[in-house]
Amino acid sequence: MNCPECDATLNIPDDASVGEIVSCPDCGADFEIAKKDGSNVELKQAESVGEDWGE
Amino acid sequence: MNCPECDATLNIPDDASVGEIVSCPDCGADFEIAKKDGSNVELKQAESVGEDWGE
Amino acid sequence: MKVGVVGASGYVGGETLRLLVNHPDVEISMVTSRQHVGEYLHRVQPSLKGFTDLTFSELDYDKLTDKCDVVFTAVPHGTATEIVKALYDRGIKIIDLSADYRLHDQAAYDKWYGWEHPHPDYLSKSVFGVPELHREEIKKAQLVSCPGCMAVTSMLALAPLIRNDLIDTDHIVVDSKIGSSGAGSGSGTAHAMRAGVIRPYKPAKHRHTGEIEQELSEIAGHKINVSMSPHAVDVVRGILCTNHTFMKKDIEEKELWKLYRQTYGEEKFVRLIRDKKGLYKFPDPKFLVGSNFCDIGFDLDEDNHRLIALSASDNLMKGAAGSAIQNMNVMCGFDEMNGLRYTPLTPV
Amino acid sequence: MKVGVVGASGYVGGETLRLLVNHPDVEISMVTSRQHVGEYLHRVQPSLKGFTDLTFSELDYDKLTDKCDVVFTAVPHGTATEIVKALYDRGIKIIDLSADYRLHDQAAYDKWYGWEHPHPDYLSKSVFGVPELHREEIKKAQLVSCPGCMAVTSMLALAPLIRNDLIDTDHIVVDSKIGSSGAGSGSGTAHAMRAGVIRPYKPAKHRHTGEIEQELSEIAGHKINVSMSPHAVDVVRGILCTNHTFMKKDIEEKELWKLYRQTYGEEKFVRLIRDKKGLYKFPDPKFLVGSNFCDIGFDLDEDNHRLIALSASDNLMKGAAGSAIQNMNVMCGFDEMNGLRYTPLTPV
Amino acid sequence: MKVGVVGASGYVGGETLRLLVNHPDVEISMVTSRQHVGEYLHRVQPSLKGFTDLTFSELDYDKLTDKCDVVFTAVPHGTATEIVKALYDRGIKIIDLSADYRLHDQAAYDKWYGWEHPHPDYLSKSVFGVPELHREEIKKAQLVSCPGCMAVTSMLALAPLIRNDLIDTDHIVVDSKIGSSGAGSGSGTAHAMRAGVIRPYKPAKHRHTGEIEQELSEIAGHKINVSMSPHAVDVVRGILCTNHTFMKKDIEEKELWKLYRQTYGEEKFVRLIRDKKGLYKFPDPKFLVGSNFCDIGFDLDEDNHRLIALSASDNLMKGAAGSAIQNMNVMCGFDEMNGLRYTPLTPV
Amino acid sequence: MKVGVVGASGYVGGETLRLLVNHPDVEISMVTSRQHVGEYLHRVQPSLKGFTDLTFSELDYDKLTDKCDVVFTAVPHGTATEIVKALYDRGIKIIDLSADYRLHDQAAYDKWYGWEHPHPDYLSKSVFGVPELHREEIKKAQLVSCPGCMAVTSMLALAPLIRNDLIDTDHIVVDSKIGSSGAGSGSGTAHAMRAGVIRPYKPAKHRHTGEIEQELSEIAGHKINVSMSPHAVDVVRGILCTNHTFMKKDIEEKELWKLYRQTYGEEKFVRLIRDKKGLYKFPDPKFLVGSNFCDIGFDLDEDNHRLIALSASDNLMKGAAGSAIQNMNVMCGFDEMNGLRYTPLTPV
Ligand SMILES: NC(=O)c1ccc[n+]([C@@H]2O[C@H](COP(=O)([O-])OP(=O)(O)OC[C@H]3O[C@@H](n4cnc5c(N)ncnc54)[C@H](OP(=O)(O)O)[C@@H]3O)[C@@H](O)[C@H]2O)c1
Ligand SMILES: NC(=O)c1ccc[n+]([C@@H]2O[C@H](COP(=O)([O-])OP(=O)(O)OC[C@H]3O[C@@H](n4cnc5c(N)ncnc54)[C@H](OP(=O)(O)O)[C@@H]3O)[C@@H](O)[C@H]2O)c1
Ligand SMILES: NC(=O)c1ccc[n+]([C@@H]2O[C@H](COP(=O)([O-])OP(=O)(O)OC[C@H]3O[C@@H](n4cnc5c(N)ncnc54)[C@H](OP(=O)(O)O)[C@@H]3O)[C@@H](O)[C@H]2O)c1
Ligand SMILES: NC(=O)c1ccc[n+]([C@@H]2O[C@H](COP(=O)([O-])OP(=O)(O)OC[C@H]3O[C@@H](n4cnc5c(N)ncnc54)[C@H](OP(=O)(O)O)[C@@H]3O)[C@@H](O)[C@H]2O)c1
Ligand SMILES: [Zn+2]
Ligand SMILES: [Zn+2]
Repeated sequence: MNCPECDATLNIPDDASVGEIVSCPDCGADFEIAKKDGSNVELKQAESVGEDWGE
Repeated sequence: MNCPECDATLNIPDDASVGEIVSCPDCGADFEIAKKDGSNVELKQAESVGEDWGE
Repeated sequence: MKVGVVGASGYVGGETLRLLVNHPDVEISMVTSRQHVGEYLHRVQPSLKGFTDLTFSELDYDKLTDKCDVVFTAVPHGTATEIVKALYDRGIKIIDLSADYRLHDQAAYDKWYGWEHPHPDYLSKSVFGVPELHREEIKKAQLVSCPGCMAVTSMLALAPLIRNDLIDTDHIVVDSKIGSSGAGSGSGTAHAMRAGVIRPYKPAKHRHTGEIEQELSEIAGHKINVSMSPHAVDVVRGILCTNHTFMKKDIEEKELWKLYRQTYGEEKFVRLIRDKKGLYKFPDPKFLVGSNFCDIGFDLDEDNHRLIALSASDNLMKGAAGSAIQNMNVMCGFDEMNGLRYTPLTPV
Repeated sequence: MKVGVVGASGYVGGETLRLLVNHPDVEISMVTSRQHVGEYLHRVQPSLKGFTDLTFSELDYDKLTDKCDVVFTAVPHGTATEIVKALYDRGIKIIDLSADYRLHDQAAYDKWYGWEHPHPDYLSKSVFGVPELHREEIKKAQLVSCPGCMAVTSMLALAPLIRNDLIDTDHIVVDSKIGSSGAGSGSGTAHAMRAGVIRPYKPAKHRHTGEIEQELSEIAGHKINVSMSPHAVDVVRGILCTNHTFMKKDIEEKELWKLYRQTYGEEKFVRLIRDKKGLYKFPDPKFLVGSNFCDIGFDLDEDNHRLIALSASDNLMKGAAGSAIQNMNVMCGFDEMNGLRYTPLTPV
Repeated sequence: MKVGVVGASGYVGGETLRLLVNHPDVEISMVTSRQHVGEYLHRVQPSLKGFTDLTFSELDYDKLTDKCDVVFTAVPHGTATEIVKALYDRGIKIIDLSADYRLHDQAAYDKWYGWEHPHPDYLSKSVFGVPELHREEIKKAQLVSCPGCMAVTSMLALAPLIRNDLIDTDHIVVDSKIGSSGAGSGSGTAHAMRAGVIRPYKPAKHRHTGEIEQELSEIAGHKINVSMSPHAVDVVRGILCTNHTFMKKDIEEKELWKLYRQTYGEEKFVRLIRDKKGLYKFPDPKFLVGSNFCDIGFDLDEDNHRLIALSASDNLMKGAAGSAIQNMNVMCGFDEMNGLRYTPLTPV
Repeated sequence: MKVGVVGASGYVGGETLRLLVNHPDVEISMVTSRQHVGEYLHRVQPSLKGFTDLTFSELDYDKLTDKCDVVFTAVPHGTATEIVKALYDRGIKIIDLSADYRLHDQAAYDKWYGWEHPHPDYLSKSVFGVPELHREEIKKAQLVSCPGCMAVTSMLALAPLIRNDLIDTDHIVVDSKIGSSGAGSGSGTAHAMRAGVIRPYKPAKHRHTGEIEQELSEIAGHKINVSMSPHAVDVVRGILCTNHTFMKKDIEEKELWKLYRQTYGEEKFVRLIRDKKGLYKFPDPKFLVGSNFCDIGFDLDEDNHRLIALSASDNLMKGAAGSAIQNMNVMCGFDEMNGLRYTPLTPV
């Protein structure tokens, strides 16, 4: 399965379960496993924050 | 007399003579006094060099 | 005159105090912190050792109003929305260093800061604290909002170009470089991981964009967009803004000199730096650290019709506490240079 | 294989030697300097203490040709015009690190370097030494010209955008930041005056512009102009190029990932850095010092249709000696990574 | 051979990994962290981007023992007491980078670390990991304790003087200067407050004193006291120890050369630096960053019968991860230089 | 009052001018340089841009005497022997910043400076310019010699210990660390080779030893030897002296507090720094940059009967120009703090 953000190959362990977070090795987007049905996996986005400077 | 480059007021001493270099306080351009006739002064440009980096 | 500082344990609060202890017209009567109540100032602000015996107090609005004629607020944005309002309602003069009352337009605030401003009706009560642009308004203001450090540095370089309609307003690129004190004491990266960086930390959509756009749009009379990208570099203090612009029609250097001299010739805290010789040819914060200057210069790239307007400042001085004192001087009728007659520290 | 280094007392010569002493396929047989003839290498290149007992020789073309299969020339531009020609005429392989044979067009050379190239007919004999762009030509070349440090860093980020005609080529702003080793050992400012600078040193018309334009124009098939401004910052090694571009039509991040992966997926010395988490979100030389990487990333500023392509390198590695070794590996049929398997030194 | 790293998210763990990914004789099979389980290594150790696809695991002793032949432990002292014991009891080889098993004497541990060691009977199982002093024991050890970074740097300079009974052992002053990575990633001061310091942080009673005294006393055959004072200075990596000693009777420089040559002539990672010419006259970490060297030099102050023994190292290399790899090489019968053939990065 | 500066193009001359432009009691009437005659001051001293329109003059003794009441000489030692004499003979007040008239004893001068002083009879005319030690003499002096930067910093920490006969005078180790501005503008190493150093540059026999010994011996009433070793570290401004001493009999911290308070309680430019809490626990130049303070603290190492006296200063302020202004104030009857009321710049 590929990363919805950057299309990198996502490495989802076989024993991953719903609610678990998988992270993209390339772009760092975090996804929550929303549904899982055998090798059919559905992801939803999780949030992340940046640095905020110079104000 | 004003600087030909940046229009700042040039401070040319009364006793300056032909061949002398005057420098602009603001922009740093150097001028050689090309002619002088009383308070009538003619300037010509003198060269200057910069830094050269990252090659 | 009696002054107070809210958020006195931070970098900006500390710098404000550093200037206030030597200011001829004021006396510091109260400083606040949440974490250090009762502690001596110098434990948190080491440079003040020997200059004051003050201790930190809790933030008590009534005491502040009672003890102070003017209050500086130097707390994170978001936090300042309430504090400034509470003080404003008590009728006291406020100089806010956060971003909370810089933008006049609620929608802009909500866009850039990512939440709804709780007191949008107070946005219009605040004057944008750049005396070089709004001196007369500041004189009469009860609330002055000091500008963002990169914002003021950039806008002072761009203002004359916009005012005279010299540049293409679709391609204004503001490439900023800033030191580590710009991050505040609350969020600094550890030295080992921060030293030696040249780090683009928010290449698009940085919050200061909103202020620069507000001020330049007001000058232009129409909406101006700015393409800003800030970078963290390995200094503690200092900002350089490289403002890349494209000329509508080609201009000569001499005209640029004239333009900037006209605009800033009388200003005490703007210097024009564009020298063919010597150590200081273009603006560089190295040569103004510790002072309240914004240094401005320029260069021309005729091949590309590009005009590079360069500007530098000390982010804790003109970029924060220096502007705050300058605003206080204007608001209170003091000599605008009082407490700010600092020659830059060079070399440092 | 036997190699020589001309200009071995400089920073680039020193870095080339640092890599060569550990390279599995070569032996260093001769190194030259004018000022240090007879002196042990480590007196001038302290890091080589314990790695070699070589001493500096005079520059003698016959001896060099005799003793070496490949010669690296790491002398100031201008100077290299003669040295490279002399070696070329003797039939030896040359990897030149100066700017003298980078531009193919004599007029361009004369414009950017301010004098007439004495051997313009040799310009076409040289291959521009960026394997990511010219690998096949380099394999067959007798003379390879390593790119300028800021030039290669910038062009690797821009090339895919130009090749796919994605950006407005009238407004390409390359804002570069570079460390002090970029100035060479011959012309460095003293520490006290160089530390802490954020100094724009040639806001318009910097010489690297010529190379970037040459390479991008070749890719585009028509003349491309670039608006470049370099800045000195307080690191010793490292370059960041912030390449501000404006999109012809809006692109999504995912397409950018695809584009850069297609271009550089197989390249050993290009890494894509655009992370939402962790310490390393955008390219920053901090995290590649000592390695031969050019790290590339990007961000989108939809408000302004701006695409910021970011690229970083170590100016003495990918920006100079690392590229030189990589070129040697390609020219001589060695594994392209040999002598270059360095993990960046972090933190440093 | 398969290796694991416990505490792989820290500076020392990261440096160990940086060396391991390029080590010819090993494969990394497991790395642990508490805070980053499941995360890719490069998110926390940016320099490893492109070198490994490993993710962090939980610390599970059985899995570690199962997957690894050797385990490096790079966690804070105190913490390592249990981890090392648990691994030791499972019969695996351990290279500990903490201070927990450096001292052989329980009373000394309790004094310097301020609490009771929970497993004092294991103290004697550990070999002090300085191959230059204990190579034969390390070859046979199951548990090796790498030395403190300032301790190893100082003791290598002092050992020959003590062994030959040349100095007054009541007045050994070790004045150390160290960079910010020495504090670890867990406790670093923010850049703005750490940059530019020359900070004495523990003028008396620093913990490394204990190790230096242990090793020198063993060499002397009687109890030696050391007067150590460490200082934080503005580099990321690097240590200089200025070891001020007073001679029992005056010695000549020539004899010192002889003494140090005899002691370290065969050592691959000790260089003698005492040059009358050139850039590198006395040890300075500047010129060894990124390498596993301990550079040693000396000077004589006849007026005061003072012999100044100078020593420098990279605290993350010879001071930590480099020593760890060197110890592994010795323990496992690899070439002692494998994975450590790094020329210093200069200038950086 | 009218003042002149000889050697106004150097770091110390520049710093003196930086202080003079804001000093309430003086007017600068003449500044000299050999290389920059006719040039505007700000071309060489960038921080003065906007503060003065002065240009450099040639060194003409008659003009100087004519135009100035006091002259500061800030030229290399050796050079100052003649200049100071020439001015002295014309009856003018001189504040010399070089080392030429610091030592009262000709033999000492010849030993430490390696040549014969041409005007040894003038050595006794000069007062050693440390008001904390010689205020009354300075008031009456025509010629004051400002102390060496490391010397004054060290001796202020040691003086009370010597005066009270508390320490073993055979083992006084002064380990100094200093920034790059200490080398002057004439001899600075290029940034790339100077950044990141921890460099012992004269482990034995440094010239400042002579002055420290002179002053401490005078206090002690007998000859005192000092073991001094200076180190270059990566800051621009700042000195830390770690003065390691061994107590004759053990002293308590409380007594040390008392001793230092008695000595410096009334001094405006000495602060005692020895805090158990907060950011500033021991002297560190980081926290006094830009000010005229010498900060002093201490720690006890009972195991070794060692008393570590720590002292810090800004080498261009208390270490040079600040002391010079303080001396002028004392000589001329101005308030001793005039022109020196600078709060340290923190963080910087
Ligand atoms: N740094 C710059 O260059 C710069 C430039 C221009 C403007 N500014 C703005 O100035 C303000 C202060 O910045 P800084 O750099 O000084 O940051 P800082 O060092 O983090 O200081 C923030 C101060 O605010 C206090 N504070 C934090 N949260 C608070 C809360 N919820 N209620 C009350 N007080 C709170 C903290 O003190 P306690 O935790 O002790 O209460 C701290 O002293 C910010 O709005 C910043 O955006 C900064
Ligand atoms: N520094 C960088 O990041 C970088 C990056 C890419 C490319 N480059 C290019 O690489 C070349 C070397 O740069 P660098 O930084 O190493 O400069 P450098 O440190 O100044 O070294 C230049 C070397 O050339 C020798 N040299 C100078 N003039 C010479 C002459 N007329 N004839 C023969 N030898 C001469 C000098 O040695 P002696 O005086 O001992 O003879 C010196 O060792 C330059 O062309 C530079 O543009 C530099
Ligand atoms: N820095 C140096 O120059 C140096 C030199 C020689 C020796 N050392 C020694 O090496 C060790 C590591 O130092 P460092 O500089 O790498 O420190 P660091 O950067 O703070 O790393 C410590 C690591 O230990 C882990 N850790 C912390 N508490 C733990 C616990 N209770 N249980 C398990 N893991 C824990 C942390 O990872 P998580 O939080 O992710 O679990 C972290 O990765 C220390 O003992 C230090 O004294 C350091
Ligand atoms: N840097 C410090 O921290 C420090 C501290 C205490 C004392 N000092 C002492 O202060 C003095 C100045 O030091 P500095 O650091 O300012 O050095 P610097 O930056 O090298 O300045 C020396 C100045 O002296 C002038 N000069 C050099 N040779 C001369 C000569 N033969 N005749 C007349 N003028 C000459 C130079 O100007 P032109 O070449 O333009 O004539 C230059 O401006 C030295 O004696 C130094 O030891 C320095
Ligand atoms: Zn992804
Ligand atoms: Zn002009």
